[in-house]
Amino acid sequence: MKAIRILFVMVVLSVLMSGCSGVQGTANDGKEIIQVAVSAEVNPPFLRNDENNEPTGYDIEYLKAVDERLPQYEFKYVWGEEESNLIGVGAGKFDMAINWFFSNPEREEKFLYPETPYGYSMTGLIVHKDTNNIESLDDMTDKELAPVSASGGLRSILNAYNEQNDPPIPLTTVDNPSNENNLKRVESGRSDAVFLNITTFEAIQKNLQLDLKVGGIVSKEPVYVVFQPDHEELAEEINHVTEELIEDGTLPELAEKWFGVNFFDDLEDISVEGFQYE
Amino acid sequence: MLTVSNLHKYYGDTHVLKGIDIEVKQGEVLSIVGPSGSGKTTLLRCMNYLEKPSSGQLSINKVDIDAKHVSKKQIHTLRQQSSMVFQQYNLFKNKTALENITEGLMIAKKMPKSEAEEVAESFLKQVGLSERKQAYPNELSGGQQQRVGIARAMAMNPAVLLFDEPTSALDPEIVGDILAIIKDIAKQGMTMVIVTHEIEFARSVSDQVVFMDQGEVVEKGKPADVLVHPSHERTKRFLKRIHQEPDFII
Amino acid sequence: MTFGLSDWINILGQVLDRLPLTLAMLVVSLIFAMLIGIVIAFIRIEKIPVLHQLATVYLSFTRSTPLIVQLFLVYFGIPQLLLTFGIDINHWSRFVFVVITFSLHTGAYLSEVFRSSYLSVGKEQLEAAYSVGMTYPQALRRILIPQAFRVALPNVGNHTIELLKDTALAFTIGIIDIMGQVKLILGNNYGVGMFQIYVAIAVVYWIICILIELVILWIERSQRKKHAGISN
Amino acid sequence: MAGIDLQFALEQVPKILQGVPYTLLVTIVAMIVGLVIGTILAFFRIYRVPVLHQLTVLFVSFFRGTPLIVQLFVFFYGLPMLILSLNDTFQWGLNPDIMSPLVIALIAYSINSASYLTEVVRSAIQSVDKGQLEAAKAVGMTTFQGMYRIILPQAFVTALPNLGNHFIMLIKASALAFTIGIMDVLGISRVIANDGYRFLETYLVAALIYWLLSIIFEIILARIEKRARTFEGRASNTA
Repeated sequence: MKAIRILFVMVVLSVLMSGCSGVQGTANDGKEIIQVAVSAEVNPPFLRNDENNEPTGYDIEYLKAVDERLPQYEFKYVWGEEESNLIGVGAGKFDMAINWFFSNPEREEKFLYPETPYGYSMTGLIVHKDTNNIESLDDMTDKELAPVSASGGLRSILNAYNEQNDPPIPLTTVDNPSNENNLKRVESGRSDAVFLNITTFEAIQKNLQLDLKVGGIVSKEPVYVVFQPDHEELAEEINHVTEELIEDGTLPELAEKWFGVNFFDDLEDISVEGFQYE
Repeated sequence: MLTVSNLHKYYGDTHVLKGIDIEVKQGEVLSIVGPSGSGKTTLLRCMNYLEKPSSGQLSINKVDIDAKHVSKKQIHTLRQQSSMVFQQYNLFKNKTALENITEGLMIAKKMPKSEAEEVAESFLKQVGLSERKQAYPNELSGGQQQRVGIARAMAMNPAVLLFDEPTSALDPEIVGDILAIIKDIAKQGMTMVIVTHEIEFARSVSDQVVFMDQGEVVEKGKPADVLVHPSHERTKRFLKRIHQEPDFII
Repeated sequence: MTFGLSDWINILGQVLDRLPLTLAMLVVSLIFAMLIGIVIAFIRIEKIPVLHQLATVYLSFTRSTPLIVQLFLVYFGIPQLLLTFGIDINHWSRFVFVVITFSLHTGAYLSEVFRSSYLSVGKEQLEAAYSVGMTYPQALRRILIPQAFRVALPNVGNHTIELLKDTALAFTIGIIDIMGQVKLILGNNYGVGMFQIYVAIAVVYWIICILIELVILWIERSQRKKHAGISN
Repeated sequence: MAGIDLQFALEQVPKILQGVPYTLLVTIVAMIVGLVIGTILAFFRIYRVPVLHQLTVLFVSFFRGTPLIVQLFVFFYGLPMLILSLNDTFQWGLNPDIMSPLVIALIAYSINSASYLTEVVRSAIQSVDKGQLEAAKAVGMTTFQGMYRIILPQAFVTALPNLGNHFIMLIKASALAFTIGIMDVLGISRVIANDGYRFLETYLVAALIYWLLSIIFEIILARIEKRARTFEGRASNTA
């Protein structure tokens, strides 16, 4: 009798565990499917969702251009929050992830980065119109910086700065800080500066017209796609295509379209002072 | 009709039934009396296999069971030979008075619903509760609940009816009514085993009385012998105490 | 930036478009959670060796660790574990993974609800069922479960509401439920109007929760008469 | 499982443990303040105080029916907005940042916790036999004295298992405090993880710490419950 009970439990469990059949790793036309994790913390113009909740933006148009030139692959886009996506790439659930990922030595240890960045992100300190004494992170050690997220590229720059410099910048951490709220804090004098991507600031500024300006550019970060460590071939192929896309003007055109500036050409024009990664 | 032979029951190390032998003939009424803790309720519950005897043989209506090796099916068949009236009534709380009776008829006896209801109504009538048949247990008084309990047990048409102190949870003024109903059933020739504290009732209703103490049958025989002229010292002490009790209460 | 009425209607429309998905997660997870709850309660009541100990560890872990950790373990951990046995479930729909996580989580709580409500019915009811000749399965179906159901109902309602709120976590792995849609809208707005939008989504959850409470109340009322005595 | 760097995980344990005081602070404050508010609200409901009774029902329903994370955000962004608008209306000069994220978290958790505890306290008080209060009055106590000296101590024992469950729930729920910047166990885990994208390792460490905390408190609660129940034990022995 007990055996029957245990059997019953096993059957129920196995029914639970099975559920639905798996999707094949290859599509019908023989193309290999590449699972691309797309960050659900959207940040236009790099990434946003369209009215059907499909991802779009510079990131996606770049990947679509890559996909066109690699007929052996078919990219499939999967939403997920950034932390979850990175765990997923590490665990082998996704082949790659995109979300303007910055590079640093610790991360390169865990993930595979291609050589060529697919774009750049300028980070800067946004200050009140009348503030003239904040130009770099060094000016922030005795000032109040608006809350920053615990994860993401901006946080990494700040963490690295604080590790290498004394005194450190005092940080307040918030999950998904509201950019609007942060900028209004600076406008009303509750904080001295916001550490933000310049493109994000400019897009918000178009809507809100706050009494703010860019106090100083902190860094110009190359942004990358990250791969599972054992996907060297895929990374190599995509790296190659990315170079082509930059050379033949496809990516500069996209940058112009989404950002209004070709950050590939203008690289030398932008003063890259202040803190930088080794 | 019903025989118990050499029945033992242990709770862990405690020996609560020490080799009980009892025989009840067709149509006979057996009362079991004794001080509380003597094991009489346990013995009754063993007859219905609500308690599992540790060893011994049980036989009701030609269904024989040896406690040492017994299957679930045997237990089920044995249970169907008897029906129990509980001290705390134990009506199904989610069923009406009528449903409490039809439930066993439909489920265990596979009787069609209409027929079961007919049977149930006739038994409810017998215990004088026809007008409350749609009431749920919580809407009935203790006496009314016990009447349903008796009707439910009788409706199963068992070979033996078992009563477990059927009046000890009732208000004194109700006790007489319930005892009268039980007496009525006895007159119809039903085989019954009754565990009771009501000595006077046991004397008048029984064909046979068993006096138990400390897990043993001390004395058994005709009510007039056991309850009026007991031969054993323990029985005498018990009866004396019972008769004195009213002085204490008042 | 302030929103006009049409903006609000537009935002609400987008969010409500995702409501069926939230409700689907809720209902499917709840059904499986009940099955798990019944099985685990059974194992614990019957004290089935080995499974009983496993169930205790499972209950302790599920009830003491944050749900997000459990979601990650199911979404990333289990597929990797199975991969070592050569079973690839990585391509299953994410919906399946959240349903597994939520079912296991809520199932742990429900098993305790079921166990205690079963035990609350009392041995006497089972004995009464035996005495009228029923078998255990018959007693279970006709007498014990209907009574336990009534005792369990309010707690099942509470856990359903907790589950509803937990479904908001599904967006972590990219399922765009009502909460996810809110986050996407905010992302596209650069966080503009965060406070107002969060108040609005709170009201949406609140309304669903009140509807759940009404359903529970309705079931309770329809059962009340039969069972009023159980509380005595 | 492949891909998990156990050594890294182990190295992070001391760092992540530094979040335990914050986790406990949020949990314990929310428990105590929530219990005080919950008891007051429970009396509004038991005595059906007009207006306050209905408001309590509304309060409980809202805070139990909406996700905690939404409540945290509403408090985090809403309280400064409230102060700013008060400043505008009354020409006050209050500092909208007077409340640190920690204070806001404590307020939000206490109020959320109160909504759950209102029901726990109410049902516990109502489970105490009515005759107990009548007996207290019969020996000359006022209603308040009877409540305080007789009813509440008995209700506390009835409520203990639910209070314990709620406490364990709060330990886990406190992990969300991170969303508004509290460096609790989960918060520290995420910050550490970010530099090398090692979320799985730190989350596992965090999960084990939460589990351990819960087990410790379950043991403590079992002891308290055993002690609180002594009067029941003696009562049944003498019966």
